[in-house]
Amino acid sequence: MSSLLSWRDLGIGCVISEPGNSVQYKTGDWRAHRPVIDQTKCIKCLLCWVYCPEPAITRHNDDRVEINYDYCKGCGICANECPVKAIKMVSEGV
Amino acid sequence: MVYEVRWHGRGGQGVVTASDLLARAAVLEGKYVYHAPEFGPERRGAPVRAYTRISNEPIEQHFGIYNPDAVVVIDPSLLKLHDLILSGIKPGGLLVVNAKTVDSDLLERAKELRLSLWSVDAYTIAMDIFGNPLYNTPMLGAFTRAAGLVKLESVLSAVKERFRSPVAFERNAEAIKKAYEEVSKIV
Amino acid sequence: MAVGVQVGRQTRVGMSGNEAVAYAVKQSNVDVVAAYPITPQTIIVERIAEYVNNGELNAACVAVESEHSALSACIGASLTGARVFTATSSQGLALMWEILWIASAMRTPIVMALANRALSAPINIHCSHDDAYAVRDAGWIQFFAEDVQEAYDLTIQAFRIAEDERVLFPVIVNLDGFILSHGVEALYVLDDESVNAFLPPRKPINTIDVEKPMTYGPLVLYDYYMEFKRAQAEAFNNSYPAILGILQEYSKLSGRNYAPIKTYGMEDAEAALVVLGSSAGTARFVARRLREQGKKVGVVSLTLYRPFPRDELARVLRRVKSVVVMDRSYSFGSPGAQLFMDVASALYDEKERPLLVNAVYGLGGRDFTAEQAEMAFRIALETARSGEVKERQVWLGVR
Amino acid sequence: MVTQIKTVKELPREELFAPGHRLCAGCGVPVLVRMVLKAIPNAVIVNATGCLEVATTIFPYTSWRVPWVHNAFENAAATAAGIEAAFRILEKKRGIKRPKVVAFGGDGGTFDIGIQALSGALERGHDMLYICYDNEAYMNTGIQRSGATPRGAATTTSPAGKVIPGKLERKKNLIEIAVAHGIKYAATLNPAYPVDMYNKIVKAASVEGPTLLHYFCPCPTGWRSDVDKSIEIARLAVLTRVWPLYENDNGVYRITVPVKTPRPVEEYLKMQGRFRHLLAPENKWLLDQLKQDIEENWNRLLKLVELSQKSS
Repeated sequence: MSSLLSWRDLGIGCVISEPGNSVQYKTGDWRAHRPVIDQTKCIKCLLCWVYCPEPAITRHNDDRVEINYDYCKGCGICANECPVKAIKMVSEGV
Repeated sequence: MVYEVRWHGRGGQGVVTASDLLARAAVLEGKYVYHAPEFGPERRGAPVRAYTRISNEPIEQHFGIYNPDAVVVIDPSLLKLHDLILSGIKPGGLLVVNAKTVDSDLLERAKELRLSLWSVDAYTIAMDIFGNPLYNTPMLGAFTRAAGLVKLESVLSAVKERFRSPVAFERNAEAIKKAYEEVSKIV
Repeated sequence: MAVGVQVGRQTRVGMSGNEAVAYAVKQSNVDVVAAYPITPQTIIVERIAEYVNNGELNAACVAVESEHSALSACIGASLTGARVFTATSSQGLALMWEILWIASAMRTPIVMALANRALSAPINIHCSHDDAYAVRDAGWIQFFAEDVQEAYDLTIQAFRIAEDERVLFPVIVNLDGFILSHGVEALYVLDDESVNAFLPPRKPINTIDVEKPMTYGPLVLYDYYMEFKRAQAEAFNNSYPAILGILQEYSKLSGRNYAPIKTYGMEDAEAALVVLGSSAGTARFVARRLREQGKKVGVVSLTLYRPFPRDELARVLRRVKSVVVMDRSYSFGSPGAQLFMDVASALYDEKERPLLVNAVYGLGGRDFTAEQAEMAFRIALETARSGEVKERQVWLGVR
Repeated sequence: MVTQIKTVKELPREELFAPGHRLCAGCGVPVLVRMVLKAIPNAVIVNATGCLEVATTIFPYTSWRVPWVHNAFENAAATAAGIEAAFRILEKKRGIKRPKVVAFGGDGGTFDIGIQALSGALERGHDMLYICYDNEAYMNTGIQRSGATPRGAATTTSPAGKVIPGKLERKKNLIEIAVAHGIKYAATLNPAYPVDMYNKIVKAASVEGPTLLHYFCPCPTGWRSDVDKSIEIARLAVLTRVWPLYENDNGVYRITVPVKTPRPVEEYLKMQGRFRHLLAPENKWLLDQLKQDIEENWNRLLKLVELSQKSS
C-alpha cells in the first residue's frame, strides 16, 4: 500500500468491492526455498496444481504447469507430492 | 370522564379476553380505551386480574387501575374474598358477580359502599351453551347490560372479530346475549 | 384490511402494541422475519407467522433457534437487499448484543421491535428500559413509542428510515413491555396504498450478487479500523436530518405529529420531567392537574433516543429551573442512570442550565402511578424553589 | 444428473480464489476452498471467524471472487440461513436468481461455539451446504483444544504435561450429529483425494436442502509438522483409518476410499509434533486409547454401512 485512504474514501459498510484484489499483495517474499520444475520430467499430472495452497501454480491450456513466484510461499508441497520428482526445492539464498 | 373496570377471575377463564373484548367494543363506538392484563407467570387456576379504561377523550395514563368504577368477578370462588374484589372500588360504583345467589355478607358490604350490585348465574349459562365453565363471555354480556357503557352490538362485533370460527362466535354470542338478558340488579 | 371504523383513508381500530407492530410490518411488505419468541414480544412474531401462513403476507419467516441466530440471519438477509424485521426483548436482546454492533457497522437496514423488559437477575418479564439502554452505543437508531399508535407509526417509519440511503442503519422501535405490548388501545391505521407510497420497495446500494461479487465484513486492522469507525460515526450523525425529514413526511401523511422530542408546558415551565416511553402520557396527565393548581410544570419525552436529540433537548430545557430525569433502569457505579447522563451532558455546554435530579422508577414493571409522577414533579418544584439539589438521585416507588 | 469426474484433469480451470492471501505456507484450507469454488461457481460464501476468514480478507484486499460474507464466529450457519431464506423469497417476489449458499466454519466455529446455529439451520432445512474445515484445534487463536481435537493431541490448553499428557477426551463425531438431523447428504473430505473431494462437493451442492461436508484440514503450524508434508499427512490419515472417507447419501453410508489393511497409526502420529509425546513409553496408555477410538470409529462405520445398505 503506497498511501492509506482517509475515512472519507471508504465505501458504505465493511466492504471490499474489488473481487480477488489480493493479487496485488505479493506473498512471494515469504519464501526461503523456491520450487523449480524440470519440464522434461513433468508428466502433466496436475497434482502440484491441485495441491498448491496459494494457488501459485498456473495450469496452461496444454496442462503444462508453471510456478508463479509472485505468490509461491515455498511450502514445498508440490515438490513433495510430485510423483516423478520433477520439482526441486532450491534455496533462495540470504 | 374516564370509566375504569377491574376484572377478577382465574387463569384459563378468559379474564383478559373479557377485558380486551370490552375495550375493542368501545373502540368500535369511537371511544378511547386502555386495556391491560395483569400478567404473571400464573397458569391455569391462579387468580388473575385485567383492567379496562374507557373514555370519550384520549387516554394518556398508562398505570394500573386502583379505584375502579366497576368490578366484574368472573370466578364465583373469588366472591368470598371481599377485600380482594372490593379493593379501592369507588363508592357508588358497580359490582357484577357470577353467582346463583349473593351471600349476605357481600350484600352488606355492597350496601355500605352504595354499590349497585348485579348478579348472573353464568355457571348455568356456560354449562348449557359450552358444556364447560367458560364464564368470560357471559360475564361480559352481564357487564354490558349492567354498566350500559357500550352497546350489545358493539360487543358482538368485537367477539365476531376475535372468534374467527363461526361456531365459536355463535356460541359466545349466545352466551353473551343470554347473560345480558338474565343479569339482574340485586341492589 | 383491519376491522374498525373508517375515518377518511385511515381505519380506527383497537389493537395491542404487539398486534399494531405486526400489522405495521405486514403493511410494510417485509421480505424476511427472523426472530425467536420471548415474552412480552412473542405475539408480534406469532401474528406475522399467521399473516404469512394465511397468505396475507408474502414473506419468509425464519423461526431460528436463538436470538443470536435471529439477528445473524437478519444481517445475511439484509445483505441480499431484502426488507428485514425482527423482534425481541431483554435477555433476547442481550443474546443478540454481539451481533447488534455488526449489523450497524455493516450498515444493514433491519427493523427491530423491542418490547422493553427488565434484565435478569432476578428474572422478571415486565418493563424496564435496561435492554434498550444496554445497546445504546451499538449504532442502532432507537425510537421510543409512547402508546400503541406510536408503536404502529414508528414501525412503518423505521423501515423507511433504516433503508434510506442517507441513513442505512438498523432501527429499534421500543415499546414498553406489557404496558404497551399487551395494552389494547384505539389507534388509526393507514390504508395499504398510503403505506406503499410512503414506503416503496427497498432500493439497496450493495447486495450479495454473483455477478458483482463483493466481500462483506473483512478483517480490518489498526491501519484502517479507526477510519471505518470514523466513517460510521459520521454517517450515524448525518442520518439525523434524514430522520427529521422522514418524520415530517409521515406527520403530513398521517396527521399525527412526529418529532425527535415532544413537549408539554415547556413554554413557561419552571420544573420539568424528562421521560421515555409510556410514562410520558402519565407524566402529562399529572402535569395537567398540577398546572390547574397553578404549578408551572412541564414534560419532555424523547421519541428519538439515538441519535440523541441533544440540541432540541438543550433548547427546551436550558431555561427551566429544575429537571427530574426519569430512568426506568439503573447504571451501576455511574454518575447517574443512563438517560440522566445523556441529559446532563446535553446541557453541560449551556450557559444557563437547570438543576438536575435523577429518578429511578418503574423497574421490573413496578407501576408508574400518578402519585409517583406527582412526587417527581414535587421534587422538581422543590429543587426549583430552593435552588438546591438535595439528593442527586432518588428511587421512586420502592419500599 | 450430477457430473462426477474421474481424474483431476477434468477439474475446471477457473480460479475463483485468488493468491495473495495470508494463510500459512502449507495450509490445508485453500485446497478445499479452490475445489469448492470450482465445483460451485455460483456460490455465495459465508465464513465463520477463523483462519480462513482472517487471512483471506485483510482490508483492503480480498482473495474472494465470489460474494463473501463474514458476520461473526458462532453464526455462519445462521447467517447463511438468513441469506438463503431471503433469496428464496426474493426469487418468488422479484424473480431474482437464487445462488447456492455455502458456509465455511473451522472446527471451533462448527463443533463448539457454532453448533447451536448449525443444528438450527440443519433442522430448518435451508438449501445450503455447510463445510467444516477441521484442523482439530482453535488454530486462529493459537492452537487451543476444541471438541474436534483428537484424544492425546497436545494443544496450548491441553498441553502434553507430566501428569496429563494432552487431551484426554475423544473427538466428537460431526457427521453423525449432522445425519441425526435427517439431512440428505453428509460426507468427509480429504485434500489428498481431490477427485473424491470434488465429486462429494458437487453431490452435496446438488441436493436441495441442507448438506454437510467435513474436511480434514492439515495445519503445519498447529500440528507442528513440516510444511511440505501437509498432503502426505492427510493421505496417511486416510490410510491409517484415522480419517475414513465416506458419505451418507440419503441415509445410506458408503465408504468412498476403502482401506483394506490400515497402515500403523504411528506413521501418521510421528509426523506431527502434537502427537510426538504419545510415542513415549510412559504415555502408551493414552496412545492405546486413541488407537481404540480409531478402531471403534472404523468398526462403527462398517456397521453403519452394512446396516444402512441392508435397509435401503
